[in-house]
Amino acid sequence: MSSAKQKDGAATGVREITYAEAIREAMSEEMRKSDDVFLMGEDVGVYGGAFGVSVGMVDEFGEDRVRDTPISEAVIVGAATGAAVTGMRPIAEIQFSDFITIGMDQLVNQAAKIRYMFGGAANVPMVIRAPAGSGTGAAAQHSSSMEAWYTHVPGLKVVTPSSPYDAKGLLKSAIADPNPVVFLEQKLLYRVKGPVPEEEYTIPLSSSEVKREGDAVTVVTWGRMVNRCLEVADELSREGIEMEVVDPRTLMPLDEGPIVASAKKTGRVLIVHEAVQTGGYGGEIAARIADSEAFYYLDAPIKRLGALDVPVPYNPVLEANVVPTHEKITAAVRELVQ
Amino acid sequence: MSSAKQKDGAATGVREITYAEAIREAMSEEMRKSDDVFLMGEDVGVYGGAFGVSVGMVDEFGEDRVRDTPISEAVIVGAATGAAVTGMRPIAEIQFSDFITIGMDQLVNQAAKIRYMFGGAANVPMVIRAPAGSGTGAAAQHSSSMEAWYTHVPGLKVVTPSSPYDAKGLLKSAIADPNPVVFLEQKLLYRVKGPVPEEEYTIPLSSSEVKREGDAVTVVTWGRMVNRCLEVADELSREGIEMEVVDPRTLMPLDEGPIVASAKKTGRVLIVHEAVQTGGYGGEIAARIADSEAFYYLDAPIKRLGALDVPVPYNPVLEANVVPTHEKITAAVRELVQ
Amino acid sequence: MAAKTARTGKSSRAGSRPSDSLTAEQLTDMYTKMNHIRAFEEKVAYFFSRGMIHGTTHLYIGEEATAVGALAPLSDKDLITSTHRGHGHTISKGIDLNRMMAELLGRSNGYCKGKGGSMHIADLSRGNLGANGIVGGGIPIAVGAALTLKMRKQDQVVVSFFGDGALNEGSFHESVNLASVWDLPVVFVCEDNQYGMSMSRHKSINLDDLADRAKAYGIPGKTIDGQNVFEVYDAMVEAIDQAKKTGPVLLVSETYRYMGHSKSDANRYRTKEEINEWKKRDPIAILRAEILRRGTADEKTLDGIEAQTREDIEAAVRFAEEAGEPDVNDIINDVYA
Amino acid sequence: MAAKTARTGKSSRAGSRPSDSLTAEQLTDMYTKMNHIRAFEEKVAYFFSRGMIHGTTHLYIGEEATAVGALAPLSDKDLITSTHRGHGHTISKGIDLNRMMAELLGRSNGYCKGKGGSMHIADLSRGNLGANGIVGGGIPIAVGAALTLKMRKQDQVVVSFFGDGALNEGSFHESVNLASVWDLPVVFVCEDNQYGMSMSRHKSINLDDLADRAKAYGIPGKTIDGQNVFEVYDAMVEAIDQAKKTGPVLLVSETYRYMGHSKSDANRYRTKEEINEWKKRDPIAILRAEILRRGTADEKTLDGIEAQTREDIEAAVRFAEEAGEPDVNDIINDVYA
Ligand SMILES: Cc1ncc(C[n+]2csc(CCOP(=O)(O)OP(=O)(O)O)c2C)c(N)n1
Ligand SMILES: Cc1ncc(C[n+]2csc(CCOP(=O)(O)OP(=O)(O)O)c2C)c(N)n1
Ligand SMILES: [Mg+2]
Ligand SMILES: [Mg+2]
Repeated sequence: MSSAKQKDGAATGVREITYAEAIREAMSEEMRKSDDVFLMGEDVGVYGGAFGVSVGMVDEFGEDRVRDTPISEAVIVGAATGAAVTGMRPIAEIQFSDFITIGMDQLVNQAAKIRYMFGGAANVPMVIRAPAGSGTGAAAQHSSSMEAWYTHVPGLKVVTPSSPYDAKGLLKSAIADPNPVVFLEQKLLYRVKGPVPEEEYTIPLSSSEVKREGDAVTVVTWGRMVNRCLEVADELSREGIEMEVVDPRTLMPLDEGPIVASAKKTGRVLIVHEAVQTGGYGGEIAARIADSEAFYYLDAPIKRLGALDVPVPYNPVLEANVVPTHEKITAAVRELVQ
Repeated sequence: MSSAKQKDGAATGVREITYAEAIREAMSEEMRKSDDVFLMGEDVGVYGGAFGVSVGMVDEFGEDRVRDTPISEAVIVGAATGAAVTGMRPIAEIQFSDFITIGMDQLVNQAAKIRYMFGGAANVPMVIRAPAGSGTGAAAQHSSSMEAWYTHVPGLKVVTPSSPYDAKGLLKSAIADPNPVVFLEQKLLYRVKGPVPEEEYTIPLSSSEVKREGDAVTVVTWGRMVNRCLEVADELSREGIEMEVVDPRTLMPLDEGPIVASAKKTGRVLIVHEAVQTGGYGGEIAARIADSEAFYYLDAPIKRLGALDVPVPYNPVLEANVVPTHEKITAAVRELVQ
Repeated sequence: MAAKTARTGKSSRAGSRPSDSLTAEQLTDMYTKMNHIRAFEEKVAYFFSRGMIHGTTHLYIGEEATAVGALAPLSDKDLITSTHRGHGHTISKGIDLNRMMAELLGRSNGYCKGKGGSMHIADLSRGNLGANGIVGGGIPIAVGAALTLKMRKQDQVVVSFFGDGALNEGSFHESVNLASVWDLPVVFVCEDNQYGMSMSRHKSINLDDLADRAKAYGIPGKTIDGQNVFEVYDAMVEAIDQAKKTGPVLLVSETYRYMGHSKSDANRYRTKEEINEWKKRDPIAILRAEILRRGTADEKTLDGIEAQTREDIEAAVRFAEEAGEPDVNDIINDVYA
Repeated sequence: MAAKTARTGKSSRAGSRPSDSLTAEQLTDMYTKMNHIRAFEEKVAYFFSRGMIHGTTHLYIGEEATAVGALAPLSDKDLITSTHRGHGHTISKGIDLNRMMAELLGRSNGYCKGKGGSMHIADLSRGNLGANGIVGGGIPIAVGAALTLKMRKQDQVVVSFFGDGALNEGSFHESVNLASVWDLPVVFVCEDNQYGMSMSRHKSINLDDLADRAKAYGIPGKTIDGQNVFEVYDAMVEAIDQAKKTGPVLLVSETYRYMGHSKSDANRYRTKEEINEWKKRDPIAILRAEILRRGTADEKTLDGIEAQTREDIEAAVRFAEEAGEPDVNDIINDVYA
């Protein structure tokens, strides 16, 4: 729980910055350290990225290292791959994670597999950054959460930070990692602030974190749903129900230990994610628990709460009710601990 | 178990044809019935398809209805979508299922979502046929099993037939279905024969089938692994271990009933699939069981056996050992029933 | 500068052009549609500035002549695919403005029952196969629709709209190539509004004349002045004829968006001068001047039309506002047919 | 017929050409490489016909002049991306034939430790970024490699090979466009062997001259006789120079594959006559004739080279066969670095 301490930063005088700023800092710091690191993507330069994540970076690093690309996702991913194989450390931004589909072949059949196909003779140190999730009213083609897909592709690493602190520390590790990393950012977190120390730090990939301790139920969750679950936890705590909230932070490779340990401790598990429930990564987590020593400690069925099995609708009320709501999470926890 | 009876067809005089022939018959019969149905894809015409599935069809139906396309997977999927929305019933073949990645945006962001985005005002009756699986020595970019991806996309249906009988009956239903269906064929089954009646029949999508009854353990499996599990079952039966083998046949929407019922009955569950284990559809099945009434009947952790978490290697020995082998399945069942 | 190139135009002015014989009624209809588009967009811009519409939107103001000129020669049975910047195409193709506004406001009586919003409005009954949130996403669909027409031997055409930025997507390439080798009746209309979001088309494409893209597919390509609805109309009449007879055509319509790319755009990538320069050739003003020159309507009539279009939009807002929010229980419907 | 077009060639014959000053040693090296490719392929074909190699393979026989002519002007530090039909490129770029053969035979001492096979051989130490099982899959990677060269200001070039069929993939389009707007040092070499699997390039592309594809990107494009190694060489010397100075170039090399597309090909889509017509202009025979004409080597020397290449291949087979199968426990290695 090292960074849980950090979360109290505000109290201990650590400055607070937004999730978007944390990401920008991570990129800028790594770009200052090494000329091999650069950013490319649609409108990342003078526009500053669709969500303003890279605002100002082109002023510091120039157009050569903060490269605006044409609207061509396949070659964005593929060129990043080629640059990585030849020794650079590209960060490629895909403007919305929905559009990774256009670069899917390059990501899945090239970047992820090159090392293995070549018998270990190549490295592909690249990061694909892309904003995921609904809640912006942009409807079905701009709102999906497809992290489960990438976890099913050996060779990729998959990171889903839920706080500014995690975003910065994990992105720095992702940039340093010699493998292709899919770094899924949360649109709705971009403007959320949190404590981030000024000093250099990194968070190792594949390090699940217990965001909150509790004994009544284990809630495994990531991305935007972490804060929502923590809010529910605060509320239910007043009734004496203490939720333990575990955030894997990196879905692939998964640091399973803290999840299984927590399930063993509480005997009750709820998995919450923003992605559509069917075929989601919640299934993987449930299956891992159901095939772990925690199985013998379970006092109730393992529950999942993902989005309804529909594309994301436009109307704000419908959109808000597609994903796990505060109410649904609360109800699911209550049901589990009964 | 209606078709289990059919499986004894050889004894009762039903003719035997291959899985590839069964698929060809399904397409040809539906094309004879309606001018709206047509086939398009790379080399589906005079070449007869990379695996010979459509051999001879161009002679019967002509180049207009058995359309060779350029090597352009995005527009193959997209043109099928456009044809479907305007009233045709295209069957688009993607030469290897790995290449669906190139048409991923058209499949996932267009075909699957159109109906919902338009508030129900459009239908997209199309079938994407594609061969999946390893075992042909074609290595990492021609051998993957990505069915889990498509189950995570609301709007798509996902079919994975394991026998000639199922392939024909399910494909006819897929062609008749008003929704986009991803029909994943098994390369290694193409030449395998099985009984297929001459008379017209269909198998409803979303109808799991108990391929073999037993009481010791429930094995949920699909595609190429079904026959392998049935072989293991025959062998273990001699030792008095009776495996129940359930094949969902359609992964999305899933007919969950027979799976849960079986798990409840046996109390022990093994899920076997050819796809990589992490992020595979086995997680979904495990999670559904772990959150069903069967949970209370489980006598052992739910086991999954998928491929090792690696791209498919070239060498035949390595390749054969990536997927669940006869030996590994046997060992997993033994461990479960102990 | 592109504005200058566009100004000179490229189509031959000699001889009589199809647009010379547009009837008074047709001219009035075109004027009405361009004003409907502008009024609709201004209303939407207003709603956004007040935070009254959810999500984002991409306004077409300044580009009206392309949609109206391109679609005026079409029959009701002809088909279109549109883009994220689709209001103009949608209104030009004919639409129920009430249900369109209701969709933007996310109402249950909207075209998509509130599920689609600005980027997913479609009206299959009028041959509009839909806007699209994916740049280049509608192009393959247009090709598939044209395949239906060809296989069914229907004497219709598909018009596929997309932007200059979309010219760089693989979907454009695969689609035009397929339409070309299969001789499909598609007119590909590239709306070159000079930018793909913040990127100048001069930086995203290494061509002076974007219509040169057509040369890669052995099809005709032509660049036209997209601010002049007559030039668009004439090019389109010819293109539709060609598309039906010999297969696809690429038209590049030189135009400009007055507003930011979407609601969050600081316009850092272009100058005020450039925007003002383009505004001097406003497409509605150009049409209005020509109508007056031809004398098919007078100032008063045209003012009346303009006022009426604004009133139509207000009525659409009232229609939308009278309807309720969609029922939360409707979320799960419409996934499968 | 394409064979005829290719026969006349398109490059100017006037004046002195770079290939005129190829040294005896260079000519011998080219002859050796072409024979290595052919001998390698014939051996592989033999193994396949006997079921001794796993999987499938795509033979380059008949197309040798393209790989050898295109790569002869390169330095060791220059880079390439290759295709499913990659043996020719791989051998031309310089490779350890032993480890290459071992890879095809799936041995632990193969280039990829038996994990890659024919479609995934790479040798980064020699600038070969790999064959590719995805049609068009290597093109974006080539562009990325060229970006590295440009960002690091390295005076090198990337050559990206792909087939006529790959011209129809979106990846080709996006890649050439990006290389063009970023002025990247890439030579795109399209090996037009007349077919993409069973589809004639005349059916898949509506162009007489495939080099016209270049016109869509504002870059130079040129079609050359791919059976004549000198013509390929000369075009390539010029293209490399251009690529380094001004950015990408497209070369289309007209050639022909003698064998079926892959191991399972009934050749239903072409005639024996066509195949025989092309065989009359065998690239190895053309090079041999020119060497003899120039007198840089005599018949006996050339026969000796040919015999030696066959022997080298036999030695490679022995090298491979001496090694064991990979260890099953090695399956799980090499996923992550
Ligand atoms: C595949 C894809 N990539 C990126 C985006 C984000 N985006 C939306 S519109 C746009 C610019 C499109 O430019 P252009 O095609 O010229 O159309 P315009 O907006 O100028 O009308 C971008 C980058 C998207 N929606 N889809
Ligand atoms: C994306 C993709 N689509 C289809 C295939 C199957 N396939 C392999 S080679 C080939 C033909 C390629 O034609 P071309 O590019 O002309 O190369 P050639 O084989 O003629 O050398 C096809 C269709 C593939 N490997 N990858
Ligand atoms: Mg634009
Ligand atoms: Mg070819």
